[in-house]
Amino acid sequence: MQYQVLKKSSFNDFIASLARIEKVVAPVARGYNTFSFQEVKDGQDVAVKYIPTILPPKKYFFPQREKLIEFNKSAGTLEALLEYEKMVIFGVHTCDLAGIQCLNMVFSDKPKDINYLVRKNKIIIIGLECNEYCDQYASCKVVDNHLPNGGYDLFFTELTDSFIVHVNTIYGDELIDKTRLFNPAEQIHLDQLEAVRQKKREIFKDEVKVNHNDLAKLFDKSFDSKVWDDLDARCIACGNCTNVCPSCYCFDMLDNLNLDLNTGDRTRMWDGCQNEPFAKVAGGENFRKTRGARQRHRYFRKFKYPVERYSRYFCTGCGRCTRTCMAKISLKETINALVDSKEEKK
Amino acid sequence: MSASKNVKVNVEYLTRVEGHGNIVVNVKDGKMEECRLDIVEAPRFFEGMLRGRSIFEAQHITSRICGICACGHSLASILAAEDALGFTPSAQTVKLRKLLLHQEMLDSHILHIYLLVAPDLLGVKSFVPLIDTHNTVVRRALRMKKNCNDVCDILVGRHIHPISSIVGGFTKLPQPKDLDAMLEILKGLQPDMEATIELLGALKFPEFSRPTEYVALVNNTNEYPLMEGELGSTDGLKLNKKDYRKLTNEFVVDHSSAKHAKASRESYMVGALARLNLNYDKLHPKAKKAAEFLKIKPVCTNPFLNTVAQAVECVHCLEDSIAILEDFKENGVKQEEVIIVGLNEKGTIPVKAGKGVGAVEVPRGILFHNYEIDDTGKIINANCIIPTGQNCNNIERDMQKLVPEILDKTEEEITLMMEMLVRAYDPCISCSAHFLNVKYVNR
Amino acid sequence: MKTAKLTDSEYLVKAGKIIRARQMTKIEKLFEISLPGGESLDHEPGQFVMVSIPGVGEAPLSISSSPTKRGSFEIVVRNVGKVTNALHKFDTGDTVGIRGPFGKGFPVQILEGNDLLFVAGGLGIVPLRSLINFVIDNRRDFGKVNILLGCKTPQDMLFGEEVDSWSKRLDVNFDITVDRCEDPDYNGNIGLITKLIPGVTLDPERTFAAVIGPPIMYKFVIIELLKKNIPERQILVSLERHMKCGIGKCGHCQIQNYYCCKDGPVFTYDQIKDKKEAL
Amino acid sequence: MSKPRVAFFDFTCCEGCQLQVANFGETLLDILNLIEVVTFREAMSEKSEDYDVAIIEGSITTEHDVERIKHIRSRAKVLVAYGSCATIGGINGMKNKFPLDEIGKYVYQDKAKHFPTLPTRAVHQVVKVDYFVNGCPVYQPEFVKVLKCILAGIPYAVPDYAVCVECKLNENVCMYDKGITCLGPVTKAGCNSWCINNGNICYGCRGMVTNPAKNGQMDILKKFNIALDWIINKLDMYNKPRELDERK
Ligand SMILES: Cc1cc2nc3c(=O)[nH]c(=O)nc-3n(C[C@H](O)[C@H](O)[C@H](O)COP(=O)(O)OP(=O)(O)OC[C@H]3O[C@@H](n4cnc5c(N)ncnc54)[C@H](O)[C@@H]3O)c2cc1C
Ligand code: SF4
Ligand code: SF4
Ligand code: SF4
Repeated sequence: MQYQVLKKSSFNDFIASLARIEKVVAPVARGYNTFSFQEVKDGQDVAVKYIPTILPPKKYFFPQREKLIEFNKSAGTLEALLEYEKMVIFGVHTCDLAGIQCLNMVFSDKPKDINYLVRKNKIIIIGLECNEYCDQYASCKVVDNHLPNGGYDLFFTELTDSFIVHVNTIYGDELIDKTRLFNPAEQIHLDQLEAVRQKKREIFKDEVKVNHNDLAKLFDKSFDSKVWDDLDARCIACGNCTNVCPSCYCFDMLDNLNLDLNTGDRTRMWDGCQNEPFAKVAGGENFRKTRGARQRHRYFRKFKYPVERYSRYFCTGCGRCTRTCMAKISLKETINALVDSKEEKK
Repeated sequence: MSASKNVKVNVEYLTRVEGHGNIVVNVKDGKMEECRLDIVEAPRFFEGMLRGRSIFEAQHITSRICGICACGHSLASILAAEDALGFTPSAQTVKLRKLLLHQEMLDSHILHIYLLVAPDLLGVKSFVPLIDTHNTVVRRALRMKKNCNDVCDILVGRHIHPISSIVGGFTKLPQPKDLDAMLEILKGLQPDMEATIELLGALKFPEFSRPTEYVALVNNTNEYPLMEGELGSTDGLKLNKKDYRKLTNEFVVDHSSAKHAKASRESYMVGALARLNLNYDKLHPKAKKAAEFLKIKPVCTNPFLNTVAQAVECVHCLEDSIAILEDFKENGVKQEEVIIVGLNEKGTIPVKAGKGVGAVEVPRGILFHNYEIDDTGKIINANCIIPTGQNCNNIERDMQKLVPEILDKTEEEITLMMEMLVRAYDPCISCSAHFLNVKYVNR
Repeated sequence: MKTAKLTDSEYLVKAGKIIRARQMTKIEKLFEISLPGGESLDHEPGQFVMVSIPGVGEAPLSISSSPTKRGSFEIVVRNVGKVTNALHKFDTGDTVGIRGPFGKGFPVQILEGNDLLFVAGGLGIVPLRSLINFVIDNRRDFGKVNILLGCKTPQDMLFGEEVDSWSKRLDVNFDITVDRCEDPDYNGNIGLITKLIPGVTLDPERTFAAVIGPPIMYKFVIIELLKKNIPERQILVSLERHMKCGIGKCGHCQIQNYYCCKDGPVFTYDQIKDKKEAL
Repeated sequence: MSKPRVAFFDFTCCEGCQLQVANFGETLLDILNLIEVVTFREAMSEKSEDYDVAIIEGSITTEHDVERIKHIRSRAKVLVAYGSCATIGGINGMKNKFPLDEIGKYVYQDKAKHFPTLPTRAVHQVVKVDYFVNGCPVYQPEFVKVLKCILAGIPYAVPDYAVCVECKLNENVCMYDKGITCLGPVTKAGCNSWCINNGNICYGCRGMVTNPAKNGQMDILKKFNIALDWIINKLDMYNKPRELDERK
């Protein structure tokens, strides 16, 4: 059965029974209109209405800090290891689903990153539809991510008094079976779903002055735009934008030696292109010395370079970078400024 | 023979105390010509630096006066600031602050007893040789200190320069799992505490007595007063904390190195021994039992036994901490009381011009912070009176009484006795130097 | 959290044994390394390896020896930071971790049958040497060979004897210049390496230039080469970037849409001339 | 390898950083397996003039300090600046905002002349420093890291990116979202965003990143309804002596 229905009144039971089967993580309110994915035990803990979390669910697939190697010098051993955890992620918005799809591409590109790929296979993803805009920063329509486009096991859409659930994989199907709270969807549910989608087509508008198909082309001509000079003056290089981005995957490698000066590990840790030392090499040369050049690189890594390599935008439209930016550098405004400055030149 | 003896003691860089001090004793033909404690700490000018800053920053800055009693300075600063602002903290906040102060007391006393005093009584120069000879003792000491630290980490982020305790309350409140974790640590500390009392019972402290005036916070509740109450003394003095200057009564003596303090008599003592002498009845029953075991009772006039009084207080603080935590466990922590003030950007705390005094019993005795602020919350004047500053005078008088009593000993033994005496007060010289008018001795 | 052992992780290293170590200058040290069981590294000239010391870290280092040298390979390490500093303390008999070889090296098949112009500045000789020696060892497969070297002072010249032997070969045109020299007896060239290029006679149609040096050198050398009409796709450069993984993931080495570690480090000028971040 | 002989020296400071060592608990014994502490005035009476590694706590504020630090430098193979006071001048640097004789008089009145003082300087502003352990107080895990670098004889680089980076990795709710200003964006990381993890703001104790966007930061701070001199105060709490570097 492709579509199932869960009564809203059964939602708490659903999460609770999931939690009995597996570790469940879901968006949880943190105050000040912020949310984060955290372990939950009951539906009451879950913020079903939420705006994108501080960190995307990326942290479960590609953790902030991850041991890759353990060694023992005197024994002469060095082993590669994988840290993983089985879990169910509930409540992934379409933007974050797209983010996970981006990472899938990067890490299965040869040579494959086994750590990521194995860990990903242990995680069941339950998507959750946004029936309306999260907030003014969201720009999922810019990159056409406002509607589901795969990448989940189950996908929840909120209807009046129930959730209609798209079952996409056998893992999703198993959860439906195990929790025993679902009923097959009826035509009325499907109609309601269609109504939701129809309404979404109306409210979600291209939020910028350029159609998403033409975005990459816009960047073809924007490398020398003075828009970057403006960002250079405003950006303070706190690195927030890259750290919260669901499709950023840059990392650093760090060795730790234990106090016995014998055993230790090699760990990878998130890194970001906005950080001053990121592109610095020995000899002092910094290939992206200015904050403006680094911001430009960030935009190009979302809208241009991945299009050439993976044929998709790496911006998911979640709006996190804008939401978190100290200097209130706005993705949508930047794109519009690029459009404007191009027109000026003409 | 002692009558014609010449003794010259010049301890430069007194070790195992906080801060820099020198002891100078000069006896010529049996006659004492000089006997002083010099403070040679580089001045840091905290009170001066505070001027022009926001009252909401005072706590952060003054915590940096002293790494050992950082929590104490922070609390005294907070109380003074709240007094000046006319802000009354919640009952929960007060209780959490008491818990914090208890950890400070425990941590500092343990450090003093084990790492600073014990080596003297065991005849070695530091705890390092004890690693080999008394490994279990050293391990216990480090473990106990670590335990207090871990509790502070959970409660306020760290022990040295606490993070989450600020004017108005706490920026982070313990969660149920935190309460459990703290309780587990503190209960685990109980056997080590018993062993500590036993160890102290076996050590021999020098015999010496010099009655003086003992000053501490007093109140009329059943609680051993550490943060609330007025100033009292064994000579019957009673003062509101706002009038602390009448107590500290600083005066400058020409020949002396420090601006000294006197209350009813020529000098007074603050600290664990003073507190025990004044508030013995309010100690936790287990602490009283420890006191009985260690044979210390009020009014004890041997300053060397300050260390013993500290041990008794350790028991009290440990047991009271456990009681506070159990109470929180039963009644819960109101998470909605969490507060974040920053520079008061959001006007969380109403600001008005005013003056305020904070008086807190920190490990070494009563500590005063006093601020005057304008109607924007800017500090106009600041004054801090540190326990060791108050004790300085008393220490010198003890030294002056002690030297003639031990003139038959070798110069080396005399030196050690003098060092031990000063150390018994657990002086925090770097603090005191900043706030009392001390003669700067060029090193 | 569970942990499992991985046998196919890209981050596993092979134990490289240092079979020879030689301090070349104050800050440069050469290591000859062999892999377990005499396994061949199988590299192309111009590739690099990730060399690691457990507890210290990893660093990308060019393979300096030619693939024609079997059974072991050589690297030259300049002491600039954490890993390189620790490596300098290593000696014959010590073991280092090796991953790789990584990256695209010089397109040897394409070069075969053509004339070659080598331009190396400073430490650039380290990676270029792998190609030079490869060409010399297969001399008959290549046309005319020109070698131009530049370094700060005569004392900074790496591989002195080897360079000497190149200069003495009749089938190689060789020239060298130094930035400055205090030795009054020195009678060689003084000045930038760019000055040597105009004097070389070459047939631009069939010449491939391989250029490696400090970032600043490329711009000026390439201008000279273009003046000589060498086609853009026949100018080869090797770029250096900060690298952490070596396999096109960590993002540090990105030059616009290229990953220096995967798409490079050897690029044709044609590939990068429009990449403003490249040179 | 014989254990390196390590000496701790305190200059103008609160000695909290030294105390961080005592707070290691039993880990301290593991550390003492690796090094031989020959001078640690706060906890030991032994002292020695023969040491390999000198760990310096506190800033340089008197002529005597200058003499003494030069002497120590001349004897030590490795010199470590330890804590904010030593690495960046720290809290003591706030003094530099005032004319020295004025602040002396304020605190010590007519006795001020007994307290000769110099503008507060960080250790590297007087002698060469080999290792920096920033923070007020130092973050123990970082100290251990540096210690291991010292033992291995390899350099240690203090992270030169913002505290925000670590703060985000820890998924804290940003102080700016709470309406409070925070110095994380201009402060060097390495403390694992210690203060923000505990609900407070970053005060900048690890010193500014090498290339702070001072104007951008001022812009942001100014958006909050607070007077400019308080913002400057805030930036100067730990970082005032930095201007002595800039002038150089
Ligand atoms: C393809 C390639 C080939 C190279 N070949 C050689 C060679 O043959 N011989 C040689 O001596 N050096 C070579 N390098 C440079 C060498 O990798 C760096 O000097 C080394 O990684 C610095 O590591 P470290 O731990 O010693 O320095 P660190 O202590 O980490 O840092 C010192 C400085 O080096 C920079 N740096 C750190 N990591 C890297 C990195 N991975 N790449 C570049 N800069 C870095 C830092 O930003 C800092 O400015 C090569 C680099 C690349 C990318
Ligand atoms: S840096 Fe801070 S904790 Fe360390 S000594 Fe200075 S004031 Fe104390
Ligand atoms: S709380 Fe402070 S350190 Fe954290 S992200 Fe916000 S500004 Fe940066
Ligand atoms: S968060 Fe800021 S103030 Fe706190 S320890 Fe880190 S650098 Fe220092």
